[in-house]
Amino acid sequence: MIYDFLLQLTGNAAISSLINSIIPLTFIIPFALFAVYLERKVSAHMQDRLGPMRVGWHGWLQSFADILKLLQKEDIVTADADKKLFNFAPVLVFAGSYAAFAAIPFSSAYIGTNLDLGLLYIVAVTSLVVAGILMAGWGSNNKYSLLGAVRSAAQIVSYEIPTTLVIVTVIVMTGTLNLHKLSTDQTSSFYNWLIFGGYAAGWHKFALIPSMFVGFLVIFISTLAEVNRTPFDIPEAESELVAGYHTEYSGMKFAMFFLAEYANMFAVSAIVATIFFGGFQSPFGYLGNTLGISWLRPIEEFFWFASKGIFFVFVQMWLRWTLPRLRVDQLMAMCWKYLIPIAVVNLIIVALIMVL
Amino acid sequence: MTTYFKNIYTALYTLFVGMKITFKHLFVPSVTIQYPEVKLPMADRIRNRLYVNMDDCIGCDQCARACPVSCISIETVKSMPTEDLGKTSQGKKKALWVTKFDIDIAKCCFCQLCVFPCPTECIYMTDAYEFSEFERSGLNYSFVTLNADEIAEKKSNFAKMEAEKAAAKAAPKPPKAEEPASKPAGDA
Amino acid sequence: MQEIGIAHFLIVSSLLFSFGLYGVVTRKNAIMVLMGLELILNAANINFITFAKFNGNVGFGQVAALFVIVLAAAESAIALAIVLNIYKNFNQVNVDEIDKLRD
Amino acid sequence: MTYYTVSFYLFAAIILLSAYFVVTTKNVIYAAFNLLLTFFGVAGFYALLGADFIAIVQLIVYVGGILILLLFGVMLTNKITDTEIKTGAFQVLPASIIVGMFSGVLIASMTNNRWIVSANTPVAADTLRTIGNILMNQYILIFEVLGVLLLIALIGAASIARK
Repeated sequence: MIYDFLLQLTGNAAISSLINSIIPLTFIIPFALFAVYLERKVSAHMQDRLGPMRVGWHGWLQSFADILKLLQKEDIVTADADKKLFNFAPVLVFAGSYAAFAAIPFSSAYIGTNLDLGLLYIVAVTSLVVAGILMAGWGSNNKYSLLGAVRSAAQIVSYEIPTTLVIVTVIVMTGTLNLHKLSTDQTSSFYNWLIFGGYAAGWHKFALIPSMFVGFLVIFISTLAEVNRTPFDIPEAESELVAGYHTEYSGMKFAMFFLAEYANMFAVSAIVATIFFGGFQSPFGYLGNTLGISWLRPIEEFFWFASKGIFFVFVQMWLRWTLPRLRVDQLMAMCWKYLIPIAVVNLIIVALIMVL
Repeated sequence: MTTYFKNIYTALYTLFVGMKITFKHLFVPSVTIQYPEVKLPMADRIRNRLYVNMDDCIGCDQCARACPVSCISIETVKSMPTEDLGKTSQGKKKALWVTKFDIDIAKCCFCQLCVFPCPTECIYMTDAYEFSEFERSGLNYSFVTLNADEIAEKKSNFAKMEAEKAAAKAAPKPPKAEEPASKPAGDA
Repeated sequence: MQEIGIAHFLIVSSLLFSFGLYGVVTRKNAIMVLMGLELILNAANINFITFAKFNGNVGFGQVAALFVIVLAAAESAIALAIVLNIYKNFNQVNVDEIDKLRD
Repeated sequence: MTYYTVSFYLFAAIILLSAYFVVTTKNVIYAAFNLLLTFFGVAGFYALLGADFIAIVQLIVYVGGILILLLFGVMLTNKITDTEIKTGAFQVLPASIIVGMFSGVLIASMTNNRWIVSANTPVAADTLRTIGNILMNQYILIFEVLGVLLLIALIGAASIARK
């Protein structure tokens, strides 16, 4: 664990905690820059376009150019806005999504805090995002912002239920909520991942595989809705609401929302990857183990974790260019009539299999 | 109940079909043209910037008269009888010095009406479409081949010639000039 | 500065309870009254958990707190539904002005 | 001064200041968002008291559920043409006198009482397991009744709001 190493190095718990808590930020910002680039490229190529090509080779510096542009932009606060709420909302939204990173195990050597209730903790702190979005929508004093915020809040609160139900399914299976333990348990090879029935031996493993696939689909769909991505992007539906709750924001405050959105995208992808796809575990052995270099293994684990996360981020982008936006009633029907019953039935089936 | 499961099946099936299609398109070569480096070939009949081949222009002013937005302005000066202006590529004799041939492309409506009346086919539309300028005056193209000194010379030549002609006209019959003046007096 | 003991938590919870009570008594807006109620429930919950910890019997107090949270959730859902209905009928939610039995 | 002490005073300050603003501010929206801070501080208290599961449930239920409900309530029961939603207060003076006296009594009784504090205050290693065992053994009936209650509340709220 890096925290212990830092404690040894600095000898001060406060300083090492501080450094430890900054580490995810050094991941999120480059990731957001990369994800913005990836999003543009993926969307461009899926539409037979090229995307940004001017800044740098194949436009790879485009995100930096965007950041420069956003930094220079005027910080506009609309005259009738509720200034306190308007200025505080992006901070709250980003704080909510950043706090989730505290419990995400990036590698066996780094996890912000090894919480026993890591999974539930992430579900809990991401609810701060809802309050932040409502704050932004209300503070902007704009009809579109408020409508977007209310839609977003309704959507996130509804879709938390199937997410939590699938998490409960995982608790029933593994008996732990600790994300680090969850990852270390799915060790050695890909057939130990929970999506392939977990690390239990015997017929349980094979009986669990269909349930796990269902659980994976449910949690992936509901987390997609929680981060307001297409096809569940009615909170920021461009053709209806201008841009939803961040219509009135400009400059760095808009960048905060953007950063929070991409951080959230990675956070939910990381949760899905950690629960069902072995977290930081390699699908096959480690090069470090083979070569006998002990420090190589955490780096490899980080690589696997990041690539799994980015793969799911890619799938989210892929879905964005595949599916049209849902209507509000379809969205709620999807949650209450399909995902929740399926998740409940799935939970009961998993519980029965585990008891038998 | 059957519709319920059918819905789920359709949703998943169509989702995967759609995802397959979009994934295929990820590898379809893109149709984007990298514009300043790569340019699309223009059609032959494209109407873009006007060009005047001054070697062929006889200064007949027909294009300027045909132009509906008066973007062409031509000034000509008669040549001295001694001068030889050469011939156009079609064998027509030139008789006028073109001292001004300006096309204000900012006014141009690209109707191509100036092209048809030209007897020597010296004015035509080209396929050059990148002619943005920082100032509007930059869009006023001048096609005159003569420089300012030459124009001044031609003008003075012409003026001299006119003066000579006038002098020649005036010299032999000076009383004739007074005739009109005296006529009304006579009538009265 | 003495070590943080049971009294510290209890004082904070008492003050929180008083604030909640003050809110419930003085506010006109029904939703603000609900907020005061939430403060009171939270104060009670702090007490439960404090006693649970300092009594050495962690589980029972926490379970009681859990029940309180569940009840609070149910209560606020119902109360807000009622408030919405009141708003629909009276076009306002001030508790002191809703004094008609029938409209 | 340990980190525990610092955290305690920090969370206590958050709770009390924000609770004070909740009950005194005129703007309903500000009250609601101060309530968010109060819930957050209370969750911090739970964490300090070794009740990590309750702290997380506090965040999920209060911040993610009740607060959102309250905000929806505020936004649906006001004309959304003005960000400043004012609300009055009445009987401020008698209420503050009585509540002040009451809180004095409460604090006096809280501090002067000699609570039976068990000598060793063990923090349960696995609170979730402990709570689960208690819920499923001693309090199973209450647990079930609560589930039914929640269901009734859900149906009731939906039917009342729909009318």
